Amino acid sequence: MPQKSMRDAINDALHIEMARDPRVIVLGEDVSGGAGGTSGEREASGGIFGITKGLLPKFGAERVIDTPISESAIMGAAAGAALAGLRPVAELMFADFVGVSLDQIFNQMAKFRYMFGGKTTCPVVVRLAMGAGMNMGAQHSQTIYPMLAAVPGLKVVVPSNAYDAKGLMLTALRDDDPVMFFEHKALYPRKCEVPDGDYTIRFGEASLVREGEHVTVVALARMVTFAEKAIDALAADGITCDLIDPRTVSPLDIDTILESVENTGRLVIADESPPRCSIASDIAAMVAQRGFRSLKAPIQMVTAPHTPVPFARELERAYVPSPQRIEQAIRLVMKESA
Amino acid sequence: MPQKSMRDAINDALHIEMARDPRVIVLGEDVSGGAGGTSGEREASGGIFGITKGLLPKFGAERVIDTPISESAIMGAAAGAALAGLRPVAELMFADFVGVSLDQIFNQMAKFRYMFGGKTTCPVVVRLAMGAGMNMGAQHSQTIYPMLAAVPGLKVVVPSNAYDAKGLMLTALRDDDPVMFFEHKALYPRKCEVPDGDYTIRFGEASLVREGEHVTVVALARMVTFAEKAIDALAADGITCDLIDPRTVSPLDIDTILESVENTGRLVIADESPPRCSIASDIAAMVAQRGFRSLKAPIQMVTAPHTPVPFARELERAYVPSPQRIEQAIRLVMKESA
Amino acid sequence: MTTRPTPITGPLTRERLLDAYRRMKTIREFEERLHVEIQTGSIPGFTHLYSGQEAVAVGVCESLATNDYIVSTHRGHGHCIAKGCDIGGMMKEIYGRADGLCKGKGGSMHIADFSKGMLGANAIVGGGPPIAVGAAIACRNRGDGSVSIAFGGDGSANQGTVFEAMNLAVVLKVPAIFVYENNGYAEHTGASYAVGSNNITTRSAAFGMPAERCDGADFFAVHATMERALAHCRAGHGPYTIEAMTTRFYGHFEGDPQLYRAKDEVRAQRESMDCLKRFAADAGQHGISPADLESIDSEVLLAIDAAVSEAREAAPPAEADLLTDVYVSY
Amino acid sequence: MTTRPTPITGPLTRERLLDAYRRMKTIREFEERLHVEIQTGSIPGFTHLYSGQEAVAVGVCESLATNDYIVSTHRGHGHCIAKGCDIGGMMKEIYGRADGLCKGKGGSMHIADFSKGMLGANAIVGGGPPIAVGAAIACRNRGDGSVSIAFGGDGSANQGTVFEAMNLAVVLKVPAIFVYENNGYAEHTGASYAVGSNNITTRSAAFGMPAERCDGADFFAVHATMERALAHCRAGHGPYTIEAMTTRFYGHFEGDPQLYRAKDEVRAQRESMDCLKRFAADAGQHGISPADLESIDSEVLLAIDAAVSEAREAAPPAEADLLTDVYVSY
Ligand SMILES: Cc1ncc(C[n+]2csc(CCOP(=O)(O)OP(=O)(O)O)c2C)c(N)n1
Ligand SMILES: Cc1ncc(C[n+]2csc(CCOP(=O)(O)OP(=O)(O)O)c2C)c(N)n1
Ligand SMILES: [Mg+2]
Ligand SMILES: [Mg+2]
Repeated sequence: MPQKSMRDAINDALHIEMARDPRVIVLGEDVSGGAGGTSGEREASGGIFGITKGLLPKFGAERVIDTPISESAIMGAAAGAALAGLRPVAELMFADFVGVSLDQIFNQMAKFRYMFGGKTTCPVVVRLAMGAGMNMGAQHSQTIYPMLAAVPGLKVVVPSNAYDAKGLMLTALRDDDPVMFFEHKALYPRKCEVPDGDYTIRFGEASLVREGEHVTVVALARMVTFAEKAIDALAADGITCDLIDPRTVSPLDIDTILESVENTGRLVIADESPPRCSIASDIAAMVAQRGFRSLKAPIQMVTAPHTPVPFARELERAYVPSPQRIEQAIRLVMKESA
Repeated sequence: MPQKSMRDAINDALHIEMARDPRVIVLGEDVSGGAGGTSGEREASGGIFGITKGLLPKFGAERVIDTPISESAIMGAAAGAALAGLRPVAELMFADFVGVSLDQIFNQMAKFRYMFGGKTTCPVVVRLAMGAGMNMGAQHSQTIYPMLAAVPGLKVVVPSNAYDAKGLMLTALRDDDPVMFFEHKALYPRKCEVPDGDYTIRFGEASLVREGEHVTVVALARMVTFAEKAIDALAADGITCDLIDPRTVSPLDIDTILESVENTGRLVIADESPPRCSIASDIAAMVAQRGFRSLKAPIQMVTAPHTPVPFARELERAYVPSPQRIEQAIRLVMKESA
Repeated sequence: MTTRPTPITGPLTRERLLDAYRRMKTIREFEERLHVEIQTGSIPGFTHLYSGQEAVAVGVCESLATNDYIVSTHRGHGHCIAKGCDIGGMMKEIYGRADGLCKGKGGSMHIADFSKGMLGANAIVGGGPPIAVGAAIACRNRGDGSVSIAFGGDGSANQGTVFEAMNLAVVLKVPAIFVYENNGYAEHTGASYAVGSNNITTRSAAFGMPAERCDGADFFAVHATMERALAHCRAGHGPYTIEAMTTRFYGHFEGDPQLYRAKDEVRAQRESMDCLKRFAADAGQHGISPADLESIDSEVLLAIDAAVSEAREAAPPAEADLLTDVYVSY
Repeated sequence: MTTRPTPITGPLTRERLLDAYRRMKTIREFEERLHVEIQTGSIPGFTHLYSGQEAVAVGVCESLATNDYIVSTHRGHGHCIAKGCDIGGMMKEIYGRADGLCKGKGGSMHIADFSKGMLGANAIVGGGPPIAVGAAIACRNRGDGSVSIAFGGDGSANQGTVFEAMNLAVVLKVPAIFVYENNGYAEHTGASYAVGSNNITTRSAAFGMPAERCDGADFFAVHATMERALAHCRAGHGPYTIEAMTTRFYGHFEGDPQLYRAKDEVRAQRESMDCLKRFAADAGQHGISPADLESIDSEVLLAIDAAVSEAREAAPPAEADLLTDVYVSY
């Protein structure tokens, strides 16, 4: 099977679905780029992260739509086009830009189906690049998926690798609800085996990345690899873990987590977001309610601190939860239940 | 002591502080009202909920500023005025309008102090009217405080009664960080004893509304009264509860909650928001991490469902957590730890 | 009232005019009746009445087809009726009934009827225009000459989302028509204060589209302006703006004491700016007699009566409906 | 470089001109040097260079006092230097050092210096103008004639927040000056595409304020325009817009292959639109000799050298700083 980066895997999915379904359109800033430029090159960009490369030449400017810097209008236009029968993919570029476009996401597309009594759906995929680690500063580094997972009516996808990203994107493109598709910037170049063809991954099905006996580790997006490192480091001491990657946080496959906790009795959650009202706290709360009897030790959450993302390398490194911190948390739950 | 509604109590606080500190200004849509009207009446409104009544006649149009319907500009102007030495109170009207103004709240005012290395503060109070119960529909009924409690740099206040609202507002007005002040619409007319003078209530200090032995109940805003009803109903069966009203959710007085759980061993949290990434889950998670050993039963969260707020009376009534549901949850934790 | 499978063109025939009058009168009576019913406390929530602005909704929608879209506002009843929504289903929605147009989940501020090209009212000021531009992208891509209309008030013309929508429509050259109903007020604040330029038309023009002001109390004026807008848009020349000068006969929402308004303003406007009176005055020229209008009037009143009594009697949603029409499990 | 306690007025003296040249040259060399340093990988994050636009920042800020505010953008180094920020502190901030202007927590896109009236760069396009309007409210209320300036690009002129800010400034009649630096591009998209009207000036005018276009490569033209803007604002007549036509000599951010730009565009513009060359050509008329400029040039180069080597050597923040300057406990 070919090795592909997450960047190419998502691009693959867009190519496949745009070829299959003429209702799919893509819109956003510089999704092709070059409009109004002096070189005449019409695909001068293909998306600031290169995810929409090759779409304009193949599908034309009616379906691959460069927009002004107007995120509310982009999100709103996606919502309106969906009501009128299209299936838009709207690129928000940095997830942080939800600030200038939240209304169309959380008051409009999220609520249409319910508010209008089920008489319409709103099949929009919003693509959001997220995450710290590249020293992009406080306004370009956030992982705001908890904010959107809190919103009824939205589905929220947080892939951790190229294979999942492609399958989840194809599912997103065929889903009738608005889907927030979070792409961690640090994962774009990471490669794994990804089939060329069409395949889907169901929302709400976690992936069991590692199997073990002692601790259940739940990790999201970039934290999955970090958790793997932590788990590898523990093997020498005979500590083995289930590593669960929920892949989608709304819906959330809480059953897989609960089953694992039933076996291990111990839970560590690793999440790049700040701690308050986070996915880490969300999962911890569900387990404290529904899996309480299985727990042998306090739940440990490994998160970013309750601070904005700092710029300097040294500070940002300290901000992002590290494999070491995950490892320590695992050791701690082992100790506390010894 | 005089009986005052929460509406009047907050209005009181604004009057007191504007008289005391000339740097305080108020801005928002119809905070006075009547500008550009044909009657010549310059205070035609005093705020759509009447909270800013009497300020314009007393403090003038330079300090009580009616704005166009431009929430991003309102929030941004408040942030900028704060950087330039004023202490603005910005009315967002319905909390739901955070959708059209989030950037200035979460990327700007929340981050200035940190991002600029502590070289400035950003003393803004944003007032947000929230909550279901008045059949105002999906876009005018939300309780979005979890979304903002998740944001590092913001303080988040959620008063449950007139007395607290006044003291917390005076604290908010003197705090150097941006404060999100959530006012539940259903509580505006509710009265209690409120002194006329100046007093403050510290952020991060919960109020112990009831004392009991068996269960710790944490409730916010309108849910406090509902929890009181539930607790009263249980007295006949000899079940008594600590009822804790955190009053501010960021900072959160987790210590008071942990202490109570240490005594009772049982926790029920009542919160009007939908369940995911909520304050209910946030508190549950903290207790599952830090108070685990005290717990005798699974934590129960009583929340709204994961749906938009419906319009019809019958549906909205079913949506809002009821005293009955809180009572059932308390009975459940009692049973599960019997 | 029905919607038309294809747009009408050509002269305003007697039949079309009678239909337009019926729609305007239906809106008026719908709202006047709501004004009364609301006092009884039987209608949940808060309601914004469209009385006084009927000629705008009907003048704009008169010739539209089902596949032309409209996106509406918090003050949306008139737009719905003009676009052909069933008044029975609307009334039930406003009462919060199970077989309201949105099953009672939306309410007055969230009526939609996709079968009529009515893409929804919106309780967020400025929420609609970006959505209308999205629908206009769909119209453009279909290439069938259909158009998408964004209704908004003078107050909405200060919301950033609206400006973005206008610029995007110009850039993408999509068939979007921005209809600003300038009724002089946004809540309790006058447009002369809040619209800094005191002119919405010139703003739209500066975004790069043709923009016209018209008399919103005159059905014929609105209609003629709309014909020009439609010709422009259906020919693929991009968006258009109409600013209709109008008034509302009631407060911002029901219960508004209107302290911002001069004492006699509404009474005077009910004389000088009543589109129904104006229409009746002009009707003779089009071969329409007072008796023609009267017979419509009585039919309309009966229809509204029926809608209200049916809505009153209708069943509320079942509690189980709380969890339908949305993804809930987790 | 310093800021002035009070604004300067009157003719552009030789001394003022030499200072303006020094600022422009400092910006140019700061950016050219960063362009080099970035290749070495020693600068974290991504950086947007201001080379080519110097005459705008300096023309706008030349006569401002410390209590006049500016609010900047992602491409903000030039604005900082023009407003008098210390280049040592800036360079350290860009390197992420503990004694950078924001302790290394902000970075290139978030430099601020409140002691100089520089209220912060902003990585959100359109984030700044509402903030500048807020500062302008403070200016208005102080009544000391101070003004507040919002810098923005052509791309920012499509963001709804910016339109709202302009309207609000008109409504409140506050001394805000909106400076649009039209460098022809927003990222990889041309202004001729994304600004539907292809003219920012007319848009601003339609919001109800005076608005002028000027040649952004000509310090004297920018300065003269700014003098008119300042006279208007300081006199209490409300906001003003300046659209300065300019260009950037580098890509959108460092690393941009600029496929959207014609092959020779930058080379040609470095000839025809270089504000330093233009200034030098005109300098003789003002009694400034080539030698005067050369001596400034060498001083500037030394200063930049010093700033870079100090920044390189400077200590990074301590890990404990992660949790300071913000409310964290819970
Ligand atoms: C984003 C937002 N801000 C404020 C409001 C509150 N609000 C509802 S209607 C309204 C006035 C709207 O004025 P206009 O657009 O002129 O419409 P009109 O009510 O006159 O029909 C306001 C401020 C809202 N619903 N949404
Ligand atoms: C709200 C928002 N949208 C998009 C971006 C990404 N972005 C950064 S700079 C830029 C282009 C800005 O263009 P312009 O305003 O012309 O400024 P210039 O870069 O030309 O100085 C874009 C789209 C952003 N930072 N913020
Ligand atoms: Mg109006
Ligand atoms: Mg530009």
